[in-house]
Parts: sequence; C-alpha cells; structure tokens
Amino acid sequence: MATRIKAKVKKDITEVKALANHPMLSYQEAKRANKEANFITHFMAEVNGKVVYEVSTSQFLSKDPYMKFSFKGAAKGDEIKITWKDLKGATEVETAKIK
Amino acid sequence: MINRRNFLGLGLGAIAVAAIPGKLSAIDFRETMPKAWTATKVDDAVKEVFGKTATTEGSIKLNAPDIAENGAVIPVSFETDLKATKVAVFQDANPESTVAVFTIHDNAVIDYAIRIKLAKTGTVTVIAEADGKLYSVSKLVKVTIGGCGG
Amino acid sequence: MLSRIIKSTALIALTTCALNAASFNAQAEKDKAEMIKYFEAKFQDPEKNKNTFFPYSSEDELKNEYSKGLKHDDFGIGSYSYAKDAREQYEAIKEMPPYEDDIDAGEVLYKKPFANGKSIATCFPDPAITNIYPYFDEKRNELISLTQAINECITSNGEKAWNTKKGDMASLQAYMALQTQEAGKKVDIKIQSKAAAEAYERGKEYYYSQRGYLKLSCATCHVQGAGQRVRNEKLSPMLGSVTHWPVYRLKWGNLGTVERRLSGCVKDQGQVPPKDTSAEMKELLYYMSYISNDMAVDGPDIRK
Amino acid sequence: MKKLTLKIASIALLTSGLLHASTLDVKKECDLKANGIEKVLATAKKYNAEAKKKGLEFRRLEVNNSGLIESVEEALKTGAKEVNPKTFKGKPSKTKLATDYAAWRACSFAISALTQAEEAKSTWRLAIPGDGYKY
Repeated sequence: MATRIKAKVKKDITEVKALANHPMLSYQEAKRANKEANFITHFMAEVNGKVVYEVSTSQFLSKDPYMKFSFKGAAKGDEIKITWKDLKGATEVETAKIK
Repeated sequence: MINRRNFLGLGLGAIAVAAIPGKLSAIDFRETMPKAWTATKVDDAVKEVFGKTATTEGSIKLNAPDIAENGAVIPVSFETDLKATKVAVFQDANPESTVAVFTIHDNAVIDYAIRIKLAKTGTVTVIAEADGKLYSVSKLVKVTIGGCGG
Repeated sequence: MLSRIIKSTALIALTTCALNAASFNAQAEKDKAEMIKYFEAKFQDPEKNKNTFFPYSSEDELKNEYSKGLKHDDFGIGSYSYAKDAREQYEAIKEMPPYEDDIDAGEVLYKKPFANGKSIATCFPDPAITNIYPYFDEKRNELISLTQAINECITSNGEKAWNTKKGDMASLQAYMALQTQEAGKKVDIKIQSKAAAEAYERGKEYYYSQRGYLKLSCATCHVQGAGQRVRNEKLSPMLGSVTHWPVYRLKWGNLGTVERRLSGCVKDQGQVPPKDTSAEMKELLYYMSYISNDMAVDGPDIRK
Repeated sequence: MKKLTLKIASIALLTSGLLHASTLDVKKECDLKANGIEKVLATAKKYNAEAKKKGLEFRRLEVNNSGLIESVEEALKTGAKEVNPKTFKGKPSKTKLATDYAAWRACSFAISALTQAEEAKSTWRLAIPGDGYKY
C-alpha cells in the first residue's frame, strides 16, 4: 500500500504529513506473533533533488508510522519525493505535488 | 505511484557521506552507528548517537501526553529554533532506548511530529545537537494497560 | 347548542387523532431532551459539580483535566469532549488518521460489480444514508440496521455475507459514513408506529438493565459514570455515542463496526453479547441512535 | 388453535420462570455440602439453559457459563480435582479452578443471571435521567 502524503506550502514554509503503510513489528511483538521483526529503518523526503527531511527510525514507531515535518524553499506545484526502506531491505518511493 | 526497489550499496554511500556533515544526502544511522539501536539505557544510547552525554535543559518544546490513550500510538511532537544538526528521540520504557535519529538539513524547520510505542510508563527525551552542544527536554508519559471495552 | 357539542367533539376527535399520530415518538423525544439536559448540566462545570456528579474525583483533576461549558453537539466526539489530555492526542492522530486506506477500499467495494453485474451501489444508490439506521421497517415489522441491510444486499445478489464486525463491512461503512458526513447530514431516526415505539422501549430497557457477573448496566458507565475516571481514562458519554462509526480503535489496530464495540461492552459487563443482527442488538442501537438524533454524523473516527 | 396452545404454554413457562427466579437463593441452591456436587451441577445446567434462552448467560474471561458447566461435567467423569474450561471459541482458557469451586460458580452464575434480570425489571428506570434518576 501506498504512503499517504499531504504537503502544503504557506509563506515559504512547506508542511508535510506522511503516513507510511507498515506493520512496524518490533522484536518483542514479532516474537509474540511468531513472525519476523520488521520495521522502517530510514525515511527521507526530497524536493528538487535536495533532502529536506531525514530520519533513521526504530522498532518503536507506531504501526503505520506518521511523520510531520516542515522545511523552507519549496513552491506550490513542486514535487516531493518520499523514500523509505525497512529492515528486510524493501524500499518504497512515493511522490506528491505540494499544494 | 509505488516503486519498489532495493537500495544495495546505500550503506556504503551513507558511511562515506557521514564524514561530511551538512552534505545534502542520506545518512542511515542504522548503518553508521549500529550500537545506538541496541543500547538499553538512555545515557548509553545518547553517547552512541552524540558521542557525549552532558546536556543543557531547555531550548526545545516537547509535546507528549500525560497519559497515553494507548501505548501503541503516542503522538509526540517537538519544536526548536536551535540551529541543530542532529536531533534524537529516546525513552526508557522499551527494551532498547533509541526511537529515532533525525539528520537536520539546512532548509529544515524543526517542527516535527511522530507517533511512538511505549511498553509501559516512561520518560520521553528529545536531544538536539547545535554548535557542538547538547540540549535536552524530557516528559513523563503514563501508559496503562487494558482499560475499558473488549 | 348542538352545533357547539358537535364542534367540540370534532375538535376533541381531531386533537386525539393528531396526538396519536405524533405520540409514537413522544416518550423518545422526552428521553432525548432529558439526556441532553443532563449532560449539559453535568459538564457545565465539573469542578463546581463535584458533589453532584463527581464525588470520587479530586478538585484538582476536575479543575485541570476537564473542559467545561459543553453543549449538545460537543458530545459527538465522546470523552474527548471533556478529557483535555486525551483530546490533544485525538487531534494529533486525526491530523492523518490511519483509516484513510480503508475509506478508499470501501469506495472500491461500493462500486465493485457482483458476479451478476449489480453492485452495492445498486442497493444503495445514495451512499450518504448511514444517518437513518437503524430504521423500523413497518412491512417486515422489524428494525433494520446498516450492517444487516448491507449483508442482505450482498446475499440477495448471490454473494456470501460479510463479517459483521470488521474488514470489508467496516471499510464500506467508513466510505458511506464519510459520504454522509460530507453531505452534512445528522442522525435522523424515526419512530412512526406503536411497534417501533415498543422496539425503542425494549432497547432502552436493555441499556438500563444490569447484566453479567459484574452486574453493570450500560448506563452505569456511560450515563451516571460518564466522565468518571476509571484507572487512567474518563468514561465516554451516552449522548453522541453512535454518531461516528465505524471507528478505528487504537486497541484494535483496525476499523470496526458499532456492533463490534457494543459486543465488547456487553462482554465487559460479564455476559455473552447478543448476535450482531439480533433483535436485542438492533433495539439497543435504535434507542442509542434516537437519543443522538440531530447530532452531526462524524464517522469514520478514532477512539482509544 | 395450535398457536394459541403454544402461546399459553410459553406464558405458563415464562410465569413459572419468573416465580422461581425471584425466589431462588444462590447460597441455598448452590451449597455443595448440603446438596452434593451433582445436584449443584444439575441446578447450574437447568438455570443456565434458561438464562441462555433469555440472552442473559454470563461470560467471564472468554468462558461462557455453559463452557464452565461442561468442564465440571467432564471432571466429574474423570475425577479431576481441577477444571480448565474452554473459551467460547472452543480453545483452552486461562481459567483454572478447583472442580468444587467451579461447580459453585457455574450454579451461582446461572441463578444470578436470572435473579438480577428480575430485579432489573423494577430498578432499570431508576437510572434514566428525567425519569427515575434525579440529580
């Protein structure tokens, strides 16, 4: 499933809300569910080739992790690209237009 | 638009980049500082992430609930005007301490929100590094198990 | 003289007749008005109302942790209307709720053709109708809930009925509830016959009767107990308790129907819950929905 | 005619149910020493069936009272001192009880389901705002 992105620019500050679809199974939870632990480990947003947000993440973000962040320098209509990868190496890329 | 592909070699690239702070590309701290994620005490984790532990209180506004609606989904947000280069979130309720480590790029406005899991009542700590100094803020979040409604 | 008698008799006959037609919902209207009055009084100022309504709470918590001056419509968001700390979390999660994928999935289900070419949209040409359920079907002489209506649509088209608690049923209802919300509709339950009024009364009796090994009634917690703290949470209000379904409960980690939640409540009282499409369940819903009449539909939503 | 008889029969059943339910005493009916476990179990079965029919059967920690009754029946056959009743989904529950105590609880739950429902008929309106509930 997709990553949901809502990006809005207001007076040079772009506010982004993103919700990635991922079970974020911690080692403890995985053990209980008899599954393999897996969670997003790195999450990054780029606009016009520049990284605007970047975070290395752990098993302790909630299921379907949510990230809200802000940055300067983007304009309405620019494309924001969000990339994440998880512990098992799966990667997902999603783009959205800044409104 | 979904595009699944594997980033092999991202780790190597990340290590190379990590040496040049401020450069606008990815730093995966799981690759560059693996011990930060296995530390079971906040102090140890802070040392792994920042290389030191002495912090000054304040300069960061942290918003976390007094009592979590549910330990699995706790909204945590923080803001700061510090010219930080790195910000990290820790807690002392889960087996390991580090929750997330943010690389702050020069166009960032540090007004961030995430949702975290806490296995029990614990203290959430946010630490920012600016001009070589560490600034911190903490908040106790109560987590109760169970409650009403099956 | 005679004409006067005739006139007054006619007048009496007319009034009686009019009274009869309007009186099927008279009791329910009174109940609803009293419920609103009660909740507005209780949450006018919890600190001042300590002796009357919150004998077990400390003055400090009543002063610091509760919102006051609440009005009728405020109660649609349940305990978030008065529990300040919880409300902040609720709003933070509503910024980007985890059920948006389910709404999309629900829209697909709504339009997806059955094997016979028809679809759920054929049964419900207007999806914005969750506000009228459950309604009393005078011909069938029974209450029809939304969950039941959807499953009857599916099975009458030769498909297998859905789980009534979660999954496709909850996703479809999420899509329909959102359409209803966006159309600005309010809960609109009608009582237009003696049989409907009786069904309402049975639902009301179910709501107020103690049950289970804990000997609790729904009202113990959600009328008299509403706003009281149990461990670290504040009990939700009866008024407005059905406006926002289906709900993504953090506890469930997914979306569920109102029947799923009510089953949980009855289970917590220590009793085997009634079946989702049983008369008891629908009557209970009918009573609860009537009391929430005229409140805005605000589903799908988030709860703890 | 048949319908009528049925109706009368069900009314009769209901009334008899009402009569004994309101006069039943858990302490007396479920007393293991005075009645013996078999009789207590039979009492539990009888009244639980009635409670179930009325949609009043108790459930505690996923165990329906019928599940508890079954586990006691089973224990009486095997002579087991402890029961582990099945959940309503048919899986082993977390509940573990001494057989005697389980029989008492099953009996008490069955009777209480009926007596408290009887009691509720005269008390439920006391909780309605604007009706029996004054504040």
